[in-house]
Amino acid sequence: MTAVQEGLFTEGTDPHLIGARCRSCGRQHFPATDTCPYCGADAVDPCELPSVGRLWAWTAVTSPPPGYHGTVPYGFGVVELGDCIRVVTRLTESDPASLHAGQAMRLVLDDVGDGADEPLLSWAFAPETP
Amino acid sequence: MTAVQEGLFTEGTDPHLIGARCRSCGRQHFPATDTCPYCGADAVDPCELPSVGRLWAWTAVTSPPPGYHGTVPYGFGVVELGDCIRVVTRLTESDPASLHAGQAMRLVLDDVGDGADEPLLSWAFAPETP
Amino acid sequence: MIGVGVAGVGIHPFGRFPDHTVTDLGVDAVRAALAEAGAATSPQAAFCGTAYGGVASGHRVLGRLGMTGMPIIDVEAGCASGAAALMLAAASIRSGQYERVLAFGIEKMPKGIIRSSFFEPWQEAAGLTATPAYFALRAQRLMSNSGVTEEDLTAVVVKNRRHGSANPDAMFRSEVTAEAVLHSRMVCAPLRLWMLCSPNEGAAAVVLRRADRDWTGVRLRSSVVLSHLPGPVLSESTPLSGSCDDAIPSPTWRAAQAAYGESDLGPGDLDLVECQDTDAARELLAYEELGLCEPGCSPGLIRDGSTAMGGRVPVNASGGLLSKGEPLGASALGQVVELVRQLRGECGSRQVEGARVGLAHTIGRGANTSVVILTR
Amino acid sequence: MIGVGVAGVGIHPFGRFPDHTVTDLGVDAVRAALAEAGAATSPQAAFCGTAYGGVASGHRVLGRLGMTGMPIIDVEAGCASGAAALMLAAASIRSGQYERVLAFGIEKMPKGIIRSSFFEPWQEAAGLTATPAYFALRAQRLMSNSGVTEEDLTAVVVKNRRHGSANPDAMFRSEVTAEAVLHSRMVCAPLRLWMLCSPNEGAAAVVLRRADRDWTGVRLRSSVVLSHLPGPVLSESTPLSGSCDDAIPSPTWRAAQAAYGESDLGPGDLDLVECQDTDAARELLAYEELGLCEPGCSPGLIRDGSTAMGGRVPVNASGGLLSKGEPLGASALGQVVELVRQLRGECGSRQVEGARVGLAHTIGRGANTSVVILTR
Ligand SMILES: [Zn+2]
Ligand SMILES: [Zn+2]
Repeated sequence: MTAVQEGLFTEGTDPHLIGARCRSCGRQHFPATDTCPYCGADAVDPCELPSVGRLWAWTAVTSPPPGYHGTVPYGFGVVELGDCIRVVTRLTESDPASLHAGQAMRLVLDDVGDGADEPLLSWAFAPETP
Repeated sequence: MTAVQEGLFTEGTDPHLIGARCRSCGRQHFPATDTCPYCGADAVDPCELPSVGRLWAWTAVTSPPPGYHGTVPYGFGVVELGDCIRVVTRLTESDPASLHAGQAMRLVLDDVGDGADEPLLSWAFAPETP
Repeated sequence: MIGVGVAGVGIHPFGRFPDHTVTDLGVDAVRAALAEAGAATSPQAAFCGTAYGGVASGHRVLGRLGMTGMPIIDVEAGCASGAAALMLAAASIRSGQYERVLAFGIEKMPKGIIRSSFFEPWQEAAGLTATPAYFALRAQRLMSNSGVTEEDLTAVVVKNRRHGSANPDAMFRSEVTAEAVLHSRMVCAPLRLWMLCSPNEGAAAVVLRRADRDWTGVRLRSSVVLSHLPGPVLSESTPLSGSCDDAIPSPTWRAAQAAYGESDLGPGDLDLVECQDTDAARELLAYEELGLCEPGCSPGLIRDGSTAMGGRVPVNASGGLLSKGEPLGASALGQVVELVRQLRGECGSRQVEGARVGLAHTIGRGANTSVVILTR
Repeated sequence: MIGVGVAGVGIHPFGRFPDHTVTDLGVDAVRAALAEAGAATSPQAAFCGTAYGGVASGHRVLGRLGMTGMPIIDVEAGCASGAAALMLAAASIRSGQYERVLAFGIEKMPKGIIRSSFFEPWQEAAGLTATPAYFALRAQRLMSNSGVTEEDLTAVVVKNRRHGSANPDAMFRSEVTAEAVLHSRMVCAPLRLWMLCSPNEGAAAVVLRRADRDWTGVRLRSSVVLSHLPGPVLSESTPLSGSCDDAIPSPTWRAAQAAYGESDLGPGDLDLVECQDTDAARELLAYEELGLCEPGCSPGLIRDGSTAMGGRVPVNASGGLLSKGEPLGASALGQVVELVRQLRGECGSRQVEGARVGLAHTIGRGANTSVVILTR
């Protein structure tokens, strides 16, 4: 298993996205960069984002965009994590009608590879099973 | 034999480059376009350029530039045709030391293909044999 | 304050032209604009907007016309590239630097699949670069915030295709029915194929000149280009995260406010608008961001016909991008060409009667938003 | 007349940085320039020069720094891209539109063989696109017109590499001997490998501000970008034909004349020059075009040491492109950063003593020529 990019998420049974929090303005961003995209400060600390959040917007992608070799259709949306960050994400649910606003969603890691080569690990959010 | 591009030269025993002469300012250009690159007029008449000229500048290309599949080294230079146009051209002579300023040069057509596929015809100038 | 007038406009129809280079398209549009402007308005500088034209795009066009020797600057601002060229051209006249300046935009999409250099390769591999999906998320938010329905999205397409059927420079010149739109393929819910515009090819050119009090032609009253503020997750800057603060103003709203301020005009003064309808929801969102209606009220304008031909403020009388297609670098100046012709009363069966004030809006990758206001 | 001052400069070293994106390089250079300028000089607009940076290059850099929300315009003018950004930034201050503007340039060559979008595919197939061959033809003409010898070409390389050995931001920081240059591989006669500069990667940034009479820092006195006149067959516009009229002025000559006129300065006032040494002959030609000597007299300046450190007018004290390499979009602003540091007296062992007036020159595809004059 290789990650689609280093430094995006922790692995294991309870994975987390790795963002960063600005020491100057306190705001969080993802993926972590070494400067704050809100205030430009260069003192930012990596932080794990909450692994559960609320669904804020969603759709499904029906044709593979260039450079993507995983399966289609796939769910795509925005999830709110905590009270101050919204993250763009694939969704494990690809039927928009099965999702609703504010729905609880949990981070999972899954394979976006072409099925032939070694699995390529990326993140998605899945409806939280009650 | 296919030409590297349509409309650049006439074929046959005495080939000529096909330029254009502006009806407005009288200047010639090559390759022929439908506007005059000197004055912008759109009334230009195709014309055959002289097939013999004088060498004005020359060098040799030792590594194939991207997209060129012919042989290297090859001669490269500028030839003056008549009294008002200088044309950039390959030269059949690839040893710069064998050429001299003002030398008489004659247009030839030769192959710039990769030797495997059908010949690809382009123009060059060769030292005029006395 | 030095005024800026439009001395001439030209356009190469938008569409697909496999036998012509991007330079060919540009030569056509520029020649037409120069012909309208007349020999006395020969430009002293040129700005060329293009996203995919490549190195020295502007020079290749002007070289064919014997018009080099002046400053020729290529500018890129995504779909707003042409507007950025116009903004720089206008600024150089307002500042007194030049009296006559050419702005043009050209585009021909590269062959094969376009992989935007905007994204990193890993973002592609992770499935995060499907452009229509971002449009769809924005559409969904608009539906939930403003009560936009699938019928409203469809009505935008039907309206713009009807308008476009009268525009000889558009790529699609046939009307469509609501039923046909609703039966077109679902690309990314709620957006169906016919609700999305197509990238294509074309060119547009505008010759600007210093306009003193006696100038009776069309005037460029404001020409604003702005980028986004950090925060909104569905901004066209496509960040992978954003804040939960919904009060951060959009770049379109900010650019419109700046343009209204510069021109001393407001949304109530507009006789027509050309806006960014890359998808049907994007047009409705523009109604709100440009102040054509209160926030949350865009469905009213499409339902009561306010933005259709004959309505209070026809939007996309040209047919919009949904009819014309979108040649990135040429798109914004194509809108300006339309407005100029409308303000001059040259638009025949798609003429907005008595049009005196027009606004053009684009938003593209960056994000770059442009708002241009023209008056007669 | 509003004056333009340099409030801050920053540079990312030029070289090859496989672990950094072009955005990373830009962030470094921009941060450094902003830090010098100080918080009170936060820019109101930004111009980003790049040839290969791709869509929204400037936004990607400024987005990382939370500096979007203003107009951000990407400009392309080949190797003069950074100078075009500077010219637009300066014009927007001179016109009173803004008081503080950022100009930066970034470049990272795409992986693999670069196929310039400047040429048509058939020109490639016909063997007409070998860039060093055009340089070689121009070099040969200069040799025959001005009596430049192979030793003179070699001397330019030896001089610039010696200068560059003192520049921590250069890619090549070792001196070379004339013998080694003369034994390097013949690329296109008369040009050998070490006589040609290498395309590479880097970034440079300049914060400009309105400078009233009390401004004591470096001033930008002129910033000209011009394209070529039709005719010369060996112009950097690389036409396939040209006229036999040798009297048509080159764009460098015209840009220099315009810059001298704007600044009320002449070649005799210059304390140092950074010029386009994409190949060794190009530097010698610049001596003539910039008026450092009479036409035909360039060999004299290299032979008598006039343009070496300690001479009358040191040229390429930074080491030039022959030492630094050439990151297209960043190249011209890299020259400006060097001049600013020289005029401030910050250059340590490569300091040109008492430098008060400097000129930077680039010429790139288009052709675009830039001439920038700075004073202290
Ligand atoms: Zn911060
Ligand atoms: Zn002519």
